Amino acid sequence: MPSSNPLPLTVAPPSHNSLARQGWRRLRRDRIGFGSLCIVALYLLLAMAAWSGLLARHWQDEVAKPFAPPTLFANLGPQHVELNAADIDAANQRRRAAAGSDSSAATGLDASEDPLAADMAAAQQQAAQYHSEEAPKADTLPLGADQRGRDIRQKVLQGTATSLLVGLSGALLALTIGTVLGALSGYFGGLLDDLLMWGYSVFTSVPDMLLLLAFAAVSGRGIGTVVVVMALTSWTGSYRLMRAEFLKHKSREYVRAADAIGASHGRRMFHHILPNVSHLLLVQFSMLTVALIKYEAILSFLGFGVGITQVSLGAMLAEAPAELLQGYWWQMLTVTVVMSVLVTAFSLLTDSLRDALDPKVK
Amino acid sequence: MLAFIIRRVAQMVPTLFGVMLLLFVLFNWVGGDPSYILAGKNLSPEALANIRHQLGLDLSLPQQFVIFVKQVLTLDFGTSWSTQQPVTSILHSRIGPSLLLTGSILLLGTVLAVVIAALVAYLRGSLTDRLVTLISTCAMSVSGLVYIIAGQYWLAHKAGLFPIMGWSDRIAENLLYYLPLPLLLGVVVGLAPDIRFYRSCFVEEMNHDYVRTARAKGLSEPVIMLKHVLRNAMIPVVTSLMMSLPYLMMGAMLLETFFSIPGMGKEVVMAVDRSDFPVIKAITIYIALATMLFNLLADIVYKLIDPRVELS
Amino acid sequence: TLLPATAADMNKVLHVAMNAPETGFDPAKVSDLYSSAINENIYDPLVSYDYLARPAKLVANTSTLPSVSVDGKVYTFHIKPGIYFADDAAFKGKKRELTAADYAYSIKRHLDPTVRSPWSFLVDGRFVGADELVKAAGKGALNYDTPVEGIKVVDKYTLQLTLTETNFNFLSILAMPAFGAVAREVIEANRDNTNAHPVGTGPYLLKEWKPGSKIVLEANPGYRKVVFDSVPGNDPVDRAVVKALQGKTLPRVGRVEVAIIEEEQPLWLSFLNRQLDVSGIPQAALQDALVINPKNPLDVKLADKYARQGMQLQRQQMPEVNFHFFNMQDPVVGGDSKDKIALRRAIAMAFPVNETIAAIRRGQAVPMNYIVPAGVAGHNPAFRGAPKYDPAAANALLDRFGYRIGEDGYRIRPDGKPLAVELASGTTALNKQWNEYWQQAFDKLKIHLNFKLGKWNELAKANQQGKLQMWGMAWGADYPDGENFMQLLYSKNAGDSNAADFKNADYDRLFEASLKLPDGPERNKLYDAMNKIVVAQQPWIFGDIRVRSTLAQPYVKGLKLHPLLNTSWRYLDLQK
Amino acid sequence: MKTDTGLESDIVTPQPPPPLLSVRNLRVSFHDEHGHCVPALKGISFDIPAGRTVALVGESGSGKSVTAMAITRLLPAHGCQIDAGSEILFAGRNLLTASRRELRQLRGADIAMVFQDPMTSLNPVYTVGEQIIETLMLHTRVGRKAAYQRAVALLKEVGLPTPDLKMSSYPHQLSGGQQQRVMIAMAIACEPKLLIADEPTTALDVTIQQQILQLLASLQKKHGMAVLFISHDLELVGQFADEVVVMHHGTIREHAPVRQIFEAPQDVYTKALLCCRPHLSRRPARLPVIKDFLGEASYCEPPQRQRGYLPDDEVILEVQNLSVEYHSRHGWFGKKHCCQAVQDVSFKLMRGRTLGIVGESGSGKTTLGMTLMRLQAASAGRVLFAGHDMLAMSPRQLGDYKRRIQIVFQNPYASLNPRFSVAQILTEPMLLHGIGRDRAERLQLAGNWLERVGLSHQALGKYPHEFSGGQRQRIAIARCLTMHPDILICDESVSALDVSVQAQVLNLLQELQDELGLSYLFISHDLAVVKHLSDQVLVMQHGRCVEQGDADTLYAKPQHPYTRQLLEAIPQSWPHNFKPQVA
Ligand SMILES: Nc1ncnc2c1ncn2[C@@H]1O[C@H](COP(=O)(O)OP(=O)(O)OP(=O)(O)O)[C@@H](O)[C@H]1O
Ligand SMILES: Nc1ncnc2c1ncn2[C@@H]1O[C@H](COP(=O)(O)OP(=O)(O)OP(=O)(O)O)[C@@H](O)[C@H]1O
Ligand SMILES: [Mg+2]
Ligand SMILES: [Mg+2]
Repeated sequence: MPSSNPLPLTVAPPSHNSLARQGWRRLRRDRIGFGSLCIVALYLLLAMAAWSGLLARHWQDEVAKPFAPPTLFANLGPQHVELNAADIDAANQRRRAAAGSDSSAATGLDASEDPLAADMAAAQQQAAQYHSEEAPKADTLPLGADQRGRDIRQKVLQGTATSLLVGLSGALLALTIGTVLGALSGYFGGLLDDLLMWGYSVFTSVPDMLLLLAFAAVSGRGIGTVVVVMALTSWTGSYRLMRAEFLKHKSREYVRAADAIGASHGRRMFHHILPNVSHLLLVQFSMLTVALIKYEAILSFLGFGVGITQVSLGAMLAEAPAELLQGYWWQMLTVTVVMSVLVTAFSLLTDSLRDALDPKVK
Repeated sequence: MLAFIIRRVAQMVPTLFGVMLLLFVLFNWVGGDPSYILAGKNLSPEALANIRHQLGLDLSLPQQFVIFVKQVLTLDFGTSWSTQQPVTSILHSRIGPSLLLTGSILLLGTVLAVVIAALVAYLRGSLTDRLVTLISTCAMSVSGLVYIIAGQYWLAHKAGLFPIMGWSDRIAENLLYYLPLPLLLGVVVGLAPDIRFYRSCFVEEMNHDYVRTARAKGLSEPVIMLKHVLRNAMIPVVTSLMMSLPYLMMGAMLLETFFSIPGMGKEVVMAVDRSDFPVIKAITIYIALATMLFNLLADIVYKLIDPRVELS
Repeated sequence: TLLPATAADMNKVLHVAMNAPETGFDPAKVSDLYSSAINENIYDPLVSYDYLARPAKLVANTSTLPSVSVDGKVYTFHIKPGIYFADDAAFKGKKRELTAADYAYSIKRHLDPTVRSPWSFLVDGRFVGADELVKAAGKGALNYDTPVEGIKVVDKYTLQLTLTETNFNFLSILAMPAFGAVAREVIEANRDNTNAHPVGTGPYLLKEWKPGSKIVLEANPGYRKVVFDSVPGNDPVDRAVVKALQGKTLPRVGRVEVAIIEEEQPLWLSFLNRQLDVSGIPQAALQDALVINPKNPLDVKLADKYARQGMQLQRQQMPEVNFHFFNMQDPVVGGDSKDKIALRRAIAMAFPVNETIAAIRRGQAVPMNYIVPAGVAGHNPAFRGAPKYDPAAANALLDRFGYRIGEDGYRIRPDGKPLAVELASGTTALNKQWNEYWQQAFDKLKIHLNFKLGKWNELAKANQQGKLQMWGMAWGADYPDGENFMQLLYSKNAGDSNAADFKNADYDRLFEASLKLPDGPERNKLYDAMNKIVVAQQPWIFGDIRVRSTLAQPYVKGLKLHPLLNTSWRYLDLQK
Repeated sequence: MKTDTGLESDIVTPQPPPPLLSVRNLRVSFHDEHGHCVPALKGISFDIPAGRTVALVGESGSGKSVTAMAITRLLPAHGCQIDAGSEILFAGRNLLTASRRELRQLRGADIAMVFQDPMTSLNPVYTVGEQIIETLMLHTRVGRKAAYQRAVALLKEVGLPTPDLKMSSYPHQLSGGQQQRVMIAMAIACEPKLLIADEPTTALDVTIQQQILQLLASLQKKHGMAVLFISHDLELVGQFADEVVVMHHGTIREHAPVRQIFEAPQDVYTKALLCCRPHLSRRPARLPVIKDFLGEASYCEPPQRQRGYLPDDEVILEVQNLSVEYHSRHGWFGKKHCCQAVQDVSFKLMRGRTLGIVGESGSGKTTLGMTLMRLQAASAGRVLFAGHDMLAMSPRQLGDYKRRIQIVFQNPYASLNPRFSVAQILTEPMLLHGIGRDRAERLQLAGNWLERVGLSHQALGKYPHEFSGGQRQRIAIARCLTMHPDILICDESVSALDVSVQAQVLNLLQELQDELGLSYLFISHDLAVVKHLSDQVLVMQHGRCVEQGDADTLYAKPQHPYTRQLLEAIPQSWPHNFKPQVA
């Protein structure tokens, strides 16, 4: 039998029929899964637009009256008269006038008593350059406004972007921690495994609530903290999963085969085994993302949310109890709908991914 | 079996030690200084120093840790720093409501979820199945917070079906009067994901060969489902149940807050808020112990369900 | 006995709520409002306030009003005989009469290092000879049996207190729930959990306590006969109270159930569903409950739907001030050079107090303009301490002092270093609302603002270590005297109640002078001068003073809000 | 269906018994993921007369199991379609149109089935007794007590020792053979008229295989039931069946009494099946494969090959007193377990020769192989590779030796990383050992090796799951070859393969040895295969080497009783095997 082949090899692209490819094809065929993927992708696109400032950059602008209702349901609001600063000021002036005091002075100090008197007077003169025209405020907005008259449309866009960012990066971090530790633990076993298992059981035994409060206390507030807190309290699930998987795979024949051809431990762990558990990781990732998006809502409610220059779905939801009590239902409804669609799509996508990537199901 | 239990209990010691270490580090690092709370309006350095002395906070860290170890060994955590109540009696009064609330949520939720999941798994592929799955998926995508807020607002206030909040000392009154709404909400929050998960467990079991064997014997579908599939599917169910126990605390905390239920979740938050270390210590240690015991229990339950499990 | 000795109807249960957890019921150990509210009903201070009189008026309680020596230093109290403590195991089945020694003991407990009373600052160094006693105790327990000149039990019913210096507020201090009488036997028998074991002579006793969740009080069957006796003013509420209570024995209601409800929604809904009888209106419900005149927000009516049910609305401006302070020792925001004052002033000018009153307080607050709030002796309604809201001028002012706008669009310090201010804050949803306004104010000034969020005690610690730059505070009157407020900026209280670390020699001098004067025009003049210093130096940004709205169900009788008493439970009656 | 051959008249069956089951024109098709219809059965017809055994043989995927499932109506509900024109008549009743209720009454009572894989077919959480009692109580309306007694009797009947104890055992507590017996006991519990046994012996050891077949035969005699016996092993069938149906790609190639199949097979495919398997009696230089028969030219057997070590052979690997222990401990406080997997084994392997290792399951064969690869630590002994002790080498020194000794694992699919393309699989070892200058060259080499093992280089871009078992095995071999090893350890390399594929792989191994001078350590439990390929054979039992010697000598005159026992268990029911005619 001739063993040499003088013809140049035409090697087909290696990925032409990989499992990922197959998974993708299966996913394409799964109508619900593909639909969910489109929705998730759309959300991601919007989020990306919001991160990059293409969309909803001015979400903090107060473009409408406080609690301006949604345009279509303007009559379904509680119809409270909203107060404003000018009226409050006027009322106070009147009250003081009635009390017989003079209200003309800027501070109630004589010029002689104020070290800044001259500067204050001069500043009044120079203030003109800083006066800005207030844009007229809208009475209604398509999705209504929040307490400060911010457009809920913009806010929810920005909020979705933040929540997605938090969810995705939190999941990524948790998964990374869980995977690395789980891989080490499951692959090497022995003392290292004992040690990591010990850490794991300690972590799972301490109530989440406490870890959460503790971590939040050290690391200040903001997106970074939320992500870290969430990752630190939710890596355990991935750890367990990955440990079991690596334990299972390390004695599989293909890993032994890799050993036989002289592959190092690291290569076996991350080059050989990791791709084989990657479908689980993907599923775990999307599950974690969903969980963390919901978790963020609870964190925000407990006061561990993002900072005030940021907004997340959870932060919006945290405003819901007070608003609902006053009859302002639109923010809560918007957030609930936006979040449900996202989470539902994500969960359905997870289901489909699970099926599509499972090598057993063909 | 007994040897197994003894061994597992022995293994708890290092874990418990780890929990203590973690807790101790956490508290001393981020726990906040309780003396500032106890000092009230009087923040003079002498007053603060005095309080720290009274609490034993001026001892060295190793000394404090030794005291902690002693407390854990005797399970006597002294008195709360903020309320001066014996910690034991605080926990005593908190544990009942917590157990009643989370226990009933767990029980009802699990039973409902298993029954519904088994049903839809049996009907898999049908319209009912797809509908239930879709509804569960949508339902689980709504934040638990929304359920609680909206449930209290509409069901209790607007519809007047339940009391707004409250708790009594009589179990019967709680069960019949105060518990139903928080229970309902708690179950609703947890039900949807459970149904989805359990359904997939059932469906997976139903693809196994032994189901085919059962059919070949001529068994009817309900018998196959209830006798053969259910027991096998219970294994992941038990795992998820045991795994969900610690998480329940967080969920229950919101319920406790909104329905004024004097449970553990609220106590933790309050204790952390007040840097009340004895209470934090006690609760954490008890929860850690409970978690470990539940894990042990889970293993024993596995053994009962699945004879293949080796208790080792 | 089969029949309760009290007039209280044991079948009447008053349901009320508090919106934060209490800590305990040892008057020498707790300082929070919520515990004090309960203690007020369990213990009897020597003197107390009249229910209806406004401004608040001290009246005899367990003792007669004291006779005071000419120099204002020696107070002699005559305890009324025949007042008994509620039964307790520590009394071994005997009736235990209230005596002068009990008050002496109760006051000394605030000095005891082992008790670590949060109120010790009110008594420290105040009584002749007490300092030596405290010193002798060191870190250990106080020897209560050592006679102290300043706290003298003259006879069974006579207590003589001798002050080291004249103090015109001393009687108001003694009216605080913290100075209610406890029995030594009880305290000693329950040394480890005095907080959980309150035994007093007051109208109620603690029946049940679930910390942070539920407190049940029951009428004290051994309570002395107290017949309602208060003179109505012009207020129609007064007349209604008198009509309901005149000649009746107090307390009226046999059982008070206090729920701790921290969330606004359950609190308000419970009230609406009549699970609560009396409740403050939570902020979120203000607009639902009240019809607020937008042109004059303090002019409110009860919303029709509730008025029709016969609910009663009562309102009262709180004896409190809400303000933000600067850390006066901070290198960026502190100091008394002009540019530093300008920075503080500009920040104060940029903060929209009126807007927050409109949006957050729903109009139910007035701007703060004087360190002493209305309703407290020494207040000057004519003084205008808050600079006018004028962010444009504030910007111009900053320009004038060299806070230039740098390349990134934010201001830098005159010396060219970057400028960023850190504001400490809590983490609640309400804190967040406030912070949004702060952000807005700083954005308008083009100054970087960072928030330092944390638990109260962490921030307090940081502040004491001088690590904070700005923080918001509220101070409620412990007693209705301006001194309680003016001391907040006294340099000797720096690091303690003087959270701003404000140290101004002129202010100190004036404050010390004011201590020697009773309330009156002369002292007011000093207060005005001190306020002017504060306005000029701007260690504080004046915030607002809340107007509290309380609702009661139609069947609740006898309710009138009191500025200093925390509760009016003993006066309430339910006529369902 | 009777085929009209001369042999037919030999059998004295004046009145053929009426068919109990007749399958008529059965067409079954599956929907693949694209929604296309893939036919699995293309219209097959056969009868099973009452009291007789019909065997269904054919290579893997030929549709045997589908036929069985179609008869019991246990085909999956989704994605499977039975043609409307098909008929399965059981005692005159068409099963394909029977209601669920009727089916339930038939299943277990009249038609019983023994499934291919007993471990997954028994419910793991119920005791064996419970599962048998369940069937009994369902169909025979006896009380629990009576059912229990009957179940014990059944277990005894199928030859389980201590049936009382076994009643309360769980499936996992039984060995594979015992589980299979339980399945059989369950199947015959209600004395069915038809027993369908789907590959009841594939997963089992030769010795147990024999026991099960004898059991089935005796049971059939006793209960007089008809049996549909499914297998891919013609020889096995020869021992047991009355008639044989040979299937290929969903069609029936031949249906004849067993004797005719063996003595005068008509169909080329049948002939091929009979020839592909190595035989103890012959050792052709190259085994015939099915293609040889299906092609135009008729097959002629190549000359026989001589085996055995020659005195001047060079020793390439010498193992001296090798022992391996497994230590295991459960948890931190658990007890230590020690398992002597290999004890004191010594042998020599010559260059260009094959050493076969046989022994029952668990005798330590795999462990031995792993230890030689240093995939498993030895507890004692020496492994001299070209004179150097491999066990004493540091990992650095080992590097090159590791390349020179390679292993082909038992399960070809499991040993190939499913996420790697063939190109990756083949180039990785070269990358690790610095063979080839760059990727292009390595790909070129990989392509060459693929062609060498009989695959086209198009396969480089594909993934393991896209290949058949035999092809995967070739890829695994190619991977080893890329490293130019001197020694190849083949651990049960052909056990999982179809007879025809098995022949292909064995041929390949032989060719490679001839060409490259490889030395093989050939591990298998299949004695015929070992004999075919080995020069020397080593017999292992309980981790010890019980006998060692030249292949022919050892097979002809086994010394150790264990070796004898092994050799006796080989199915030899049809001693006058069909021999391909020499053209
Ligand atoms: N559930 C199924 N879905 C799709 N195709 C199937 C299914 N079951 C069997 N097939 C196809 O039907 C054909 C026949 O399969 P069958 O299981 O009957 O083979 P077999 O002869 O029993 O093989 P083996 O010896 O491996 O058991 C195969 O091509 C297989 O791919
Ligand atoms: N990782 C392990 N830990 C502990 N014991 C093991 C391990 N692997 C194998 N054994 C034990 O070592 C002995 C030999 O096992 P080995 O796999 O070498 O047998 P084998 O002859 O290859 O069997 P088979 O024919 O079933 O493949 C068996 O008793 C087995 O139980
Ligand atoms: Mg088959
Ligand atoms: Mg093996």
